[in-house]
Amino acid sequence: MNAVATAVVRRESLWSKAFYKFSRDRTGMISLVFVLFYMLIALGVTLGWLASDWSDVQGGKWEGMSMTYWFGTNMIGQDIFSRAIYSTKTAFEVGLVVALIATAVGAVIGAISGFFSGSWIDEVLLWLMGVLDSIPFYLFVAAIVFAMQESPYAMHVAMISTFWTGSSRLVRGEVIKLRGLEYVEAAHAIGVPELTIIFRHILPNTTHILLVQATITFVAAIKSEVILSFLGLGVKDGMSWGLMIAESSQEVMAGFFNNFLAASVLMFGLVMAFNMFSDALQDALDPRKVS
Amino acid sequence: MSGQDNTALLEVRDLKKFFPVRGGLLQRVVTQVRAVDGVSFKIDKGHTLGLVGESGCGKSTLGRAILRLHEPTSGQILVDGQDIVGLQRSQLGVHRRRMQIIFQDPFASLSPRRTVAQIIREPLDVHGIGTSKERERRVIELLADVGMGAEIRDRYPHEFSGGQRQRIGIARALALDPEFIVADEPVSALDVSVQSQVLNLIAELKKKRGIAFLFISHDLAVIQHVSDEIGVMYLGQIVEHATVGDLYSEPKHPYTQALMSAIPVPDPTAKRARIVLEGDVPSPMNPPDGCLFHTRCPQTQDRCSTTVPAMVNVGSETNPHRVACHLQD
Amino acid sequence: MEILQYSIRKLFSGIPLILGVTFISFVLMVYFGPDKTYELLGKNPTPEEIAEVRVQLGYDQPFVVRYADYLRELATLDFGNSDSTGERVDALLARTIPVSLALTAPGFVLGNVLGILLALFAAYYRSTWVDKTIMASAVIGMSISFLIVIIGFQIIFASSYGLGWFPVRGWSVNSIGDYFSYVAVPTMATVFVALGYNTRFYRSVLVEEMTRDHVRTAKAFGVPPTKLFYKNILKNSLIPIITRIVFSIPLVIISGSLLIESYFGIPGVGKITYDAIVSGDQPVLKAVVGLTAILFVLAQLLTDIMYRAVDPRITLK
Amino acid sequence: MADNKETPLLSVQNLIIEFATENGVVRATDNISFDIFPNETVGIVGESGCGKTVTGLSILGLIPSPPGRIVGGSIKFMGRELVGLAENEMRKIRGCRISMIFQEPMTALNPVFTVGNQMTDVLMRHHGLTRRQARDSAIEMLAKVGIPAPAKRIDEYPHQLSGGMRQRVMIAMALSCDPKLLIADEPTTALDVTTQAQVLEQISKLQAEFHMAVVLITHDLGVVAETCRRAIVMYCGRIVENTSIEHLFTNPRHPYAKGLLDSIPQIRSRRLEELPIIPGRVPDLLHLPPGCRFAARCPRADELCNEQIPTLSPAGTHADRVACHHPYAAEPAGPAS
Repeated sequence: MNAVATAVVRRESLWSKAFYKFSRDRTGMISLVFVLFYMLIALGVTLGWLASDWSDVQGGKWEGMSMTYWFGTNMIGQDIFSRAIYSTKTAFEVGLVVALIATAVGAVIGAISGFFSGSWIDEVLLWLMGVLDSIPFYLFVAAIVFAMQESPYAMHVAMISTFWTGSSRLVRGEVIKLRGLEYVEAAHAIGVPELTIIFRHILPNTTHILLVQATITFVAAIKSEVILSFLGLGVKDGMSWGLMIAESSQEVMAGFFNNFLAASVLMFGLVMAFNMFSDALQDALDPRKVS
Repeated sequence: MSGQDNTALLEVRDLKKFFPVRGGLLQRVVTQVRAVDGVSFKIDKGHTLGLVGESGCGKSTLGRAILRLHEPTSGQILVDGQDIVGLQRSQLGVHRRRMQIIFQDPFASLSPRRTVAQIIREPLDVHGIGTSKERERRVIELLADVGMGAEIRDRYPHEFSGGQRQRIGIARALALDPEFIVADEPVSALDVSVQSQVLNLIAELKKKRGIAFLFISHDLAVIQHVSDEIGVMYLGQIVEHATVGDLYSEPKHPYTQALMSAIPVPDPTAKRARIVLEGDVPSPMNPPDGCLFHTRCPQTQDRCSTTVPAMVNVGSETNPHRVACHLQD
Repeated sequence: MEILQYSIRKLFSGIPLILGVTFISFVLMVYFGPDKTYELLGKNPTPEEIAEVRVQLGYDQPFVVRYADYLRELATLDFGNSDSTGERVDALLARTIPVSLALTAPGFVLGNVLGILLALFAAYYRSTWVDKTIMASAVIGMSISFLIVIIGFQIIFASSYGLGWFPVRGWSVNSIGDYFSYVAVPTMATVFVALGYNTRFYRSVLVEEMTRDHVRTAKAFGVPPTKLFYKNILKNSLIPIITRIVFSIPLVIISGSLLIESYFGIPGVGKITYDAIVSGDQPVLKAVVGLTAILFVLAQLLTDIMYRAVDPRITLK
Repeated sequence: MADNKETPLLSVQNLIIEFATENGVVRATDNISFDIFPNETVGIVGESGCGKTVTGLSILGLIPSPPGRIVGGSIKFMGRELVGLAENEMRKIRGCRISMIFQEPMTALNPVFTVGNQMTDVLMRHHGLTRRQARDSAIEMLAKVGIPAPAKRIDEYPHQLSGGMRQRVMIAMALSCDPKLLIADEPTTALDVTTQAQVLEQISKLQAEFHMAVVLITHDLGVVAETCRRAIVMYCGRIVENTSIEHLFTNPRHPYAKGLLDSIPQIRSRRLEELPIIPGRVPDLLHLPPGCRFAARCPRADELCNEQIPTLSPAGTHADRVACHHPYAAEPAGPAS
């Protein structure tokens, strides 16, 4: 009984409660540390402190692991470790850009579609989502790559244009649920304009979904980037784990695995950490558990 | 009461709200749910009309239609003699300030991510009333009016119990100093020991501020305490309408009588003949012909299934008691 | 009768989707797509030659006409000849689709069946170590890129550095035995990649159903656990399960096999699509996109009809 | 109890049930003890969160676990200990010796099977009937609970029935195996008043016909007054009063019981200026006061109440038991119960 009675009375918003819950989640915190570590690497690369020598030809062909070249060198003697580290930045850049924009676009369109559900606006937006979901992804990317004259951002645009539909459908469903709640009716009764209702009363209550969805999109973007780069549809100038794997696909049959392993291990670490972080976030933000 | 002129604060004339049901090959409207089917009444300044009926009788739809939260299908809603049906949303602004609503579910009626102060201030913000300082002061006054302290200003709704949330909801409704409030089942989600607290608060507001209420409830026992007149609804129509005194002492419509006798009485020694209705409420999608109640009425006659009974006044001119039943002819 | 009437209406309502898909892909792939004029011409072409090729390719026609041509092709399923091989597109598809089906079907079925079984296990032993182990493995599985799995499995199972049990790549299937040896590694890779996602999804569906009131009622009437699972949980969760399975079919056929086929050099739809992407072979791309859209409309129809069979509350209206 | 010659059908002793929540462990029931005798109808009354539903679920071993668990105490049914009983033994009791019906008739039945399918399952399992026999028996039961055209209704799905009908189906299913004890958890709360009257009447009628005991869990004292012989009043996980209906309504001894009784909305011949209330609100189960849980809202509370938890008094002359340091006086020489 005493343990119960001494539970601290905390003054709390939903966010601080979620934060508290997250901070007590051990796997969540460990994964967060990993994610932050990767983020620091990406930042270091961006600022030119790390792996700036990724494209220099330094050693011999296919050198093994050594103190100088931790993961050996590739076919033309570039340092594999540097290239793998540099690719972290590429992954983060693609992941962040795609996750943020796709989630934001999905949120706005989903909210509008849900708020006006049953009207023609919703019909049109649903149609658009259905259309984008029905075009085979790789074809769509290829088409955009062609249409954008091989711009380095073609891949980003392609991913954003297809990934927003997932968030959008989720937000739409949630908004339809929220729209019927009495506090939204109360806002109508007070005379709050419709757009204000959507953006001040409804969307803020979907942020927990959006946050989790953004982390899921982030992972999806990283994974797609690797495959697209492998297929030759993604990163062109620069380095990415996908390009390293593409390079290695010739090498593995010859028994040289360093390129493949370096890219795989780093990528697995990041995706795994992010997946766990996303799960922990979801647990902490789950409204059924929070309220 | 003292009828200076004949314009009531609110008058509803033959109000209808139908919801279309679609079907068939081309998703055409095949039928309609007649949620509110021709309701008329008046509410004078400072008066309370209690509206009672079972779930699905259309009472909540009616309350929302009056505030134009649902667009009425037809009929008139006169506020001080001016019809507000058909007004553009932008023109509704003035009326929004005069009419407010209190909701049933204390957990769904407050936005979970906003603080108490933000919630109560919002009507003032929207209508641009007062300076920021004045609004802050007003929030504290309003909280005091509903029996809560200023210290809860920055807290979130989920930190409060159902009864306290309901008080916050009432404070929000009062922020614009409305003359008329629709109270939609405001106590039915609350525990018994808290229900009376909220009912007392509403009764006090009515007395002190002269606010008129449309008080919607499924419970005849709850509604008695706060109402001046009562309308009994069945399948989208008002079947009986009288002052509180008359209705409870002499219910005329068989449905009202059944409703009253169905309420469990907390007195084990009371032995009374209960009218237990047979069957279920018919679907508002295809209501029965004739009297809507004839399928369940214990006193039904032949003509009930064919002719619609007219609303007749069985009371006096000054103290009307209207009922729609063939037995009253 | 009811179903027939419903199907017809549903197919009609799928038309806007097909129009949308074809329109967007037409604009992107054909209108802004690569100009093939110069590839077909020799060195130093004369303006007349250029004009002639453009007429041949239909580039001289206005946008609307070219799009309408595409729709006509789709309606008649006659997409002409492939730009790169000259083979008729319908023949090409007839040759490759069976290969893709044979390649993806085992992995797709196993991935879902195993996913549901693991999910049942995890849900049944909810919050015990069984559940935790299964779910942790699922997250690990989800974190490994498809690409890495394909290459890794190829090294492990097919290369001389690993077990060397199966052919490294290709598809020369003449007997059932050939089929199994060629399909093994791709199937293992697809199952491995899909299993994590599937298990997680199915578990959450099952757990949600487990917390419903009617499950408690059934328990209160002494229903034994196996029957509870089969009767009160599995049957009630069929709607999301069906949705997931049916809607992934169109994508599995095209996108799912693209990576596998191009990596293992298997002549299926994915491979020809990939080749068409790389070479800008528009007749093939148009056919693939159009057929995928039609598949989606059919999938929608199929799920609706299956919903009706599973849940009596749903009417085909 | 000493003054009662009968042995109890159900005997609950010192039952403690705890739930793990985000913010700590909560005691849903704290040392509750009561007996249910054969053929009697007992109401367990209280407001939301008082532990009445959990008590009902614990009898059938249906506490969702985790988060809940029985920490201590015993539940004896016909002399047999139910706490810790093996699942497969418990299953033989559920739906057969003890049945339960729930608050939400809309969701309590499986939506994808017909009413008949769900009813015959119970009969086939517990009575070993064939499907045919079970079906006949189910139709008979549906007729007994007043469902018109039962032979037709049996093949309908739950969503085709109204709320009242569904609750009757639940009752028919619950009684089909002739249980000794029926636990009804807020069976009419989700229903309209006129339907509530039908269902309550049905339960009373069947209780006599089937010679079973009924535990009616409800927040509505009006329902208790009309259907029960005895009432157990709960507050914050503890029993505050356990007494006959006559005594509870004429002479409630616990201040909470009295307050609850006064604040029931009822049609009055004259309108009151102000409705009687219980001031304050129910304390949070995570932050319970050290003494009597009602002390902060109680007009009779003093120092003692704030320090010491009152225990349920032993059975008095007419089996009234109350947990209060300063109960209202019992009226002398009430009619013998």
